[in-house]
Amino acid sequence: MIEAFLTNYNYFITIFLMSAGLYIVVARGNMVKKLVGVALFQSSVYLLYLSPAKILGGTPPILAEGFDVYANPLPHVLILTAIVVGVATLALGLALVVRINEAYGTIEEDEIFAEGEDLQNDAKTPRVEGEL
Amino acid sequence: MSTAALDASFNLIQQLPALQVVLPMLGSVITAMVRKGAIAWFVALAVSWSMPFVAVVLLHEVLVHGTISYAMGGWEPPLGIEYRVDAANAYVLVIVSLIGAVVMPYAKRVVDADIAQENQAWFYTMYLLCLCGLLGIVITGDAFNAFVFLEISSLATYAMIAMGRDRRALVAAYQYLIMGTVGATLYVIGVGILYVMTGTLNFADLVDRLQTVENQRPVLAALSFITVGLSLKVALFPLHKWLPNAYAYAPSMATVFLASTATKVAIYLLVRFYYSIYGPNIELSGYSAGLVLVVLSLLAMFISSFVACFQQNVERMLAYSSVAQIGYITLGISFGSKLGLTGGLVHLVNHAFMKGALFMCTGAIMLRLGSVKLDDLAGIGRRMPITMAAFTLAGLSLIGVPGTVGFVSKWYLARAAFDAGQGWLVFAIMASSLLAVVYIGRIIEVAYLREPNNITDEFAKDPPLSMMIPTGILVIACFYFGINAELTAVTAERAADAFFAYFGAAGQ
Amino acid sequence: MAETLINTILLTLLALTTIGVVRTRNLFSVVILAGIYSFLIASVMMVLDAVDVAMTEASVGAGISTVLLLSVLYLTKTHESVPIRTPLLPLFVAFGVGAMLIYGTVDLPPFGSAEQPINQHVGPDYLERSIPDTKVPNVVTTVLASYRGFDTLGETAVVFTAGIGVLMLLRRRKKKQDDEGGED
Amino acid sequence: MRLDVILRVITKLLLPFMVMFAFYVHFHGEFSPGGGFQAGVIIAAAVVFHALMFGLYPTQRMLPPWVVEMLVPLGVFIYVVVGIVTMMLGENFLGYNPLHPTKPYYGQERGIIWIEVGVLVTVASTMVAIFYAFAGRGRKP
Amino acid sequence: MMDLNGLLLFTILLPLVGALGMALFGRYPNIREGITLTTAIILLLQVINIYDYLMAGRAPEAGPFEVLPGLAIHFAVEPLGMLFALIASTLWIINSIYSIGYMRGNDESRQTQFYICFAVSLFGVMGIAFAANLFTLFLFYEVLTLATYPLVAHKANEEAKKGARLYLMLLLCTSMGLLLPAIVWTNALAGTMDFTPGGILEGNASPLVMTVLMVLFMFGIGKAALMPIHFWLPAAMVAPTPVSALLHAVAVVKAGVFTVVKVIVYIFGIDVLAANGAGDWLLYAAGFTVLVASLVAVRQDNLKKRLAYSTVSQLSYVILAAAILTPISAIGAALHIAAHAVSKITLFFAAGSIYTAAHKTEISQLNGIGWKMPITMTAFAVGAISMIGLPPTAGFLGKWFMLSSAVSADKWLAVWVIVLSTLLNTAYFLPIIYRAFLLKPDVTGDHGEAPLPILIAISATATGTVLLFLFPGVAFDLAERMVGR
Repeated sequence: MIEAFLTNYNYFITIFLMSAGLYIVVARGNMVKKLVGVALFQSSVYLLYLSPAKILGGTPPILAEGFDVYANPLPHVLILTAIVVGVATLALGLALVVRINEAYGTIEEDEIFAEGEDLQNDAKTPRVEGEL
Repeated sequence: MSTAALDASFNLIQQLPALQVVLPMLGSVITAMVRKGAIAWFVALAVSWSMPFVAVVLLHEVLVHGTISYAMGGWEPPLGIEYRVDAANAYVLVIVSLIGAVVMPYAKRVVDADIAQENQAWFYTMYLLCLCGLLGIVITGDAFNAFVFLEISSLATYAMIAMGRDRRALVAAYQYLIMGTVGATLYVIGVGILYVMTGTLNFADLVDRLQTVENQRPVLAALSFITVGLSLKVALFPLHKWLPNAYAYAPSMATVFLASTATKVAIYLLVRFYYSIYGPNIELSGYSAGLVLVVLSLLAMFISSFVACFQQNVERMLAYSSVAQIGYITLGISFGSKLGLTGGLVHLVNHAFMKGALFMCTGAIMLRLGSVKLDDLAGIGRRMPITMAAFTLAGLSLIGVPGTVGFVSKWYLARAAFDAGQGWLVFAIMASSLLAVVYIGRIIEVAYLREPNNITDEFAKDPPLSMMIPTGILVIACFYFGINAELTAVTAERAADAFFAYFGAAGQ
Repeated sequence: MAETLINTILLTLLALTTIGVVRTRNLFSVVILAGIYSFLIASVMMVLDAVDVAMTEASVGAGISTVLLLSVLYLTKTHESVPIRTPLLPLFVAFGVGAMLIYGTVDLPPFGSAEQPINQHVGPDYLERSIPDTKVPNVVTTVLASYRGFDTLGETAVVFTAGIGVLMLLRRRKKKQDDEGGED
Repeated sequence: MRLDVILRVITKLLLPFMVMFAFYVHFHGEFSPGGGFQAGVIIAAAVVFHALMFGLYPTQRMLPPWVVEMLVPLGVFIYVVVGIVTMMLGENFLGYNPLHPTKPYYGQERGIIWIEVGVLVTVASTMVAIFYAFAGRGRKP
Repeated sequence: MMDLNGLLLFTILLPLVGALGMALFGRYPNIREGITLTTAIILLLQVINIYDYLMAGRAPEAGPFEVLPGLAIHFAVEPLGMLFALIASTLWIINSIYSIGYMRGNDESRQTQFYICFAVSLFGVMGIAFAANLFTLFLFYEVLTLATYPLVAHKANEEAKKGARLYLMLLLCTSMGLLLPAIVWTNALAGTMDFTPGGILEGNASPLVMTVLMVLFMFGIGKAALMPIHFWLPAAMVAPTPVSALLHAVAVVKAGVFTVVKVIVYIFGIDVLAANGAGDWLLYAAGFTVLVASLVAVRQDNLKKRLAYSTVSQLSYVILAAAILTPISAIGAALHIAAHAVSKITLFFAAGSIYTAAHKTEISQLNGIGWKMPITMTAFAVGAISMIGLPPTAGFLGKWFMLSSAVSADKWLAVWVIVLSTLLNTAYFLPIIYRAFLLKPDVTGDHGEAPLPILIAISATATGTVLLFLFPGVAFDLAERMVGR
């Protein structure tokens, strides 16, 4: 029983991290916090890919004499890409946050929508100046 | 090495699949290096105009010689990344690249108006990257590669939207970024589970190995993750929240381009998974997904159209109508029959035509009046006659008046509904298109039957030719393919066949 | 067994850090916790024999991301206010996804076994062919740069896109060119 | 102030080694963990380090923004060009074998080195550019 | 027969070409209206030309032009359509003359738009008349709907907008919500949509399905104004008189009943319906409409409103006749289409000329107006008599055939309906004539006759009403050919 639990421990933690990240994304109104949540959510996916690649008693996939059991390299590559994508998204998101902060003076979604800034109606709003 | 050797060794036709994606990427790099808006525009134009030729040749090759498989880096498929072109994605490639080609000439003026001087070149870079990403998603035969290009197009999209003239564009872009990233990540989770279960990422390979997987539960979970993830990108009904703001506040050019391509590509990928990859194990995907999809599509068709009727901002109105139209497409897909899928695919291209035209018109109005609020449109029917005429015609086709592409789509969907023994759906389809009458009618009435106000009097006049001609082309397409739908319909049928035949094609 | 043990411990720490991130409202501590989180996950990756990934995660997750986040906090504000909406929907979403994942993953192959499909089907081919094909012992590099080189091109393009995007949004303009955007 | 001086001196001494380490990580990537991406990040880190020590302006004098903005696309450009060259040589896109007339695996090695250079350039310059952008945002003119 | 196909296509497209011309010369009223008239005249000549070919047994045909596999635009000439085309093209000339007088007399705004939309509607009419399958019919049916919307909204004030909105929504809702599904269903059942004598549904659909389809069709064809979807007709009364004439006499409602007859004759097939009784309910629906509409008409004081309701009831005559399901009754229906066209247009012209000359809209204001506007009111009297159905006017023919067929088919309900409604017609037309000629004029306003073009037009139609009774040859011929005698 405990054995079965341990064998799937990685997956359980992965799932926990995902749920937590997603929770932050949906529940929090602070834009930076949201982005952190997204980052958590994404990085939890890394484990989902990497855990199966591990072979107990194996070594990293760098070929050398004396080793014959190597971890599966493919997931590593995929996750390398995923990490890069993640940080790229984060950077863009943060840039948006900075601009929003300059345009609205806040990074709390609640406040932005509270200040009559519902995206629905088309009340005339000052344009975003290039030099903000 | 000598040019003779080059000619000997370099076979263009063979390399087309790669070029389809590499050229836009190269173009984006060049536009980013020359920092002059005008030159960048020219580069983008050249690339965008070369794309349709590539796509059409590919489509022709496929229709004549069958599926093309292109091994990236020369590594045979399961090992390397494969570009697999069949009628289905060649069809979508043609749509996307054609729209890109039509949009480009239009872009010059609106970008000059919307985007700050020193950002224009970069804006075209973003556009080209977005194009590259979309084409990459469509053409690839590898689940993870699709994700990478999905991200390219998404990031470029966020940046483009954020360039909108209104500060709300920033918030819209941010919200889209969050939802889009979550969607993409969910997709990756799904792919990950699939990969763990089958050990491969190649579509064709997946099809084969999914047969051998005896424990189906994770596979189902994977499908549901992929569905939800992509639905976020498709803006399928309850997950459409990001779309109206994004379209309403993005720069006109971005709106035109995205409205007629982005969601389509996501739909293609979804269909690819449902029909091609899970298709053979249809007892999996067909179990209740069809029903769910029908319900969601109907909700989209009605609720979104209904909401559209109450919008004051015309671009928001059209955006909501886009959500509704996506409902039509998914409805066609949900029948699970060839006729339905064909209907969905036909509407894919038809909707691209009409929404493209409509948003081009609103873009022109935005250019002249700096606003697309309904009340500001009073009486422009006589101040911008050609623009509003185009708008009216495209609107008619959105309503689905016979003789327009909209009718062709509805006809297919209706026939598919009858063949699926669900005649009642026909009434639903027609009823929701009557809602389109309401919201298009509102605009027409204001534009033609109200007296123009002083702003309109002063500024409203038809946009330059460079914008009217592309609009005209799309409008003409709306009617030509409504009177003679042979081309679109037959191609769409072949595409539908291809979706179903993927399993068979996977072997060879 | 030792590997499993370390693995387990690290993962537990991860979970705890995450809880910290969720609960903290001071954004500085959130960022720091996120950095710790990245280091932990990097070390988990070490345990999982994904050295390249670990290196990248350490430099990117703990390095760049933290720097970016801190600079943004410097530009904006450091404390998060309490959201007004009820956390019911978020909880539902989170648990829904979690449940779906559990449903999907309990039947995944057991951890660390060599018999599962991914260690049978494509993966081994890379290990066998890397040397004869390319004479490069680091298989990750081979796959990254050659077998799936096109993914890497895409990845580079993503970085490129993000870079230009950020520049478009944040780069200061020369005073002389004023933007003509808007109504004309 | 003295502490400051010490820091700067140390930095000056340290930076070359950071860059060297970066290149080690890069070119040794075939035999040990690491590659263009990690190397790029390290180089970027070195620049950021410099900026933190000496302030943004000196760094930008050393490495002007427009250069960085040129380098960002350059990396991708190199990468794509490698692919196109392989096309010209009759192989598929990014098929490195023909890069060496006789021995395909040398071709592979060359190809890998070159595209890694591309990755390095883009990653490093992008990171620096982003850092510049954020840092430049701080000072209200 | 390439030349013949060319002829047919040219005839159908002619109004569109005219519309283009008007758009080009919109700035010069005289040229513009010259174009209108010439187009109308050429059109009539063309139609007569086609008529000769039809009589010579060489019915021209154009297409099919395939839109999709199994969905084609296809034109062919058949007697009923020929009749409709003849009526429409003839009345267009007269109506154009009248419009010129009217529009200039009340110097209306946006006249170019008016003439263009008018021409486009004629294009729609020609398409409907010569449609060879349901899809083509539907296509031009919608063209007609959309082209008439701007005409109804022409005055562009709130009332006009409201009326136009109701007009458009009602017609589109019915056509898209009921008619189109019916068409798709028919296609799904029969695999074809061509109009074929004897119908296409026999053997493909159970009586129940046929009944459902019948309901969809009959209420789907909103232009036929079968109660309770008749509201759009009174609502559309806000339009200028020439438009009302177009709606009531030339094009729209005619298109409606024409479609009804076509569907009953060529899709269901008279004999089939008579056999399985899928259409029996129609008799009651039509009868109900006839009587109720007449009753409502009696209680209207606004002249045009009264005429509108009279139209509703007269239309249901045609439907009633068709629903009797005997060849004779079908002939009666065809003849009544023609008769109602000429007489109703006369009545509307009269109303219009009263409005133009005296600016009066209510019946209670018309005391003694007959002596001030003798020509107008005489014409009005002729039209009214024809509507009541007394010789020597065209109205008599149609009613006669209906009555006799109803008797011979012993559909006594129909007989009673016709008799009763005739009385009601008398009840709402006679008082007007009585007021106009026998009551002494009230002092308000001193005015003479309407402008000359109006008078020409109105006398022309009035004479036509009588002539159609004296020489019904053409109409009769066509009607008989329709039922294949």
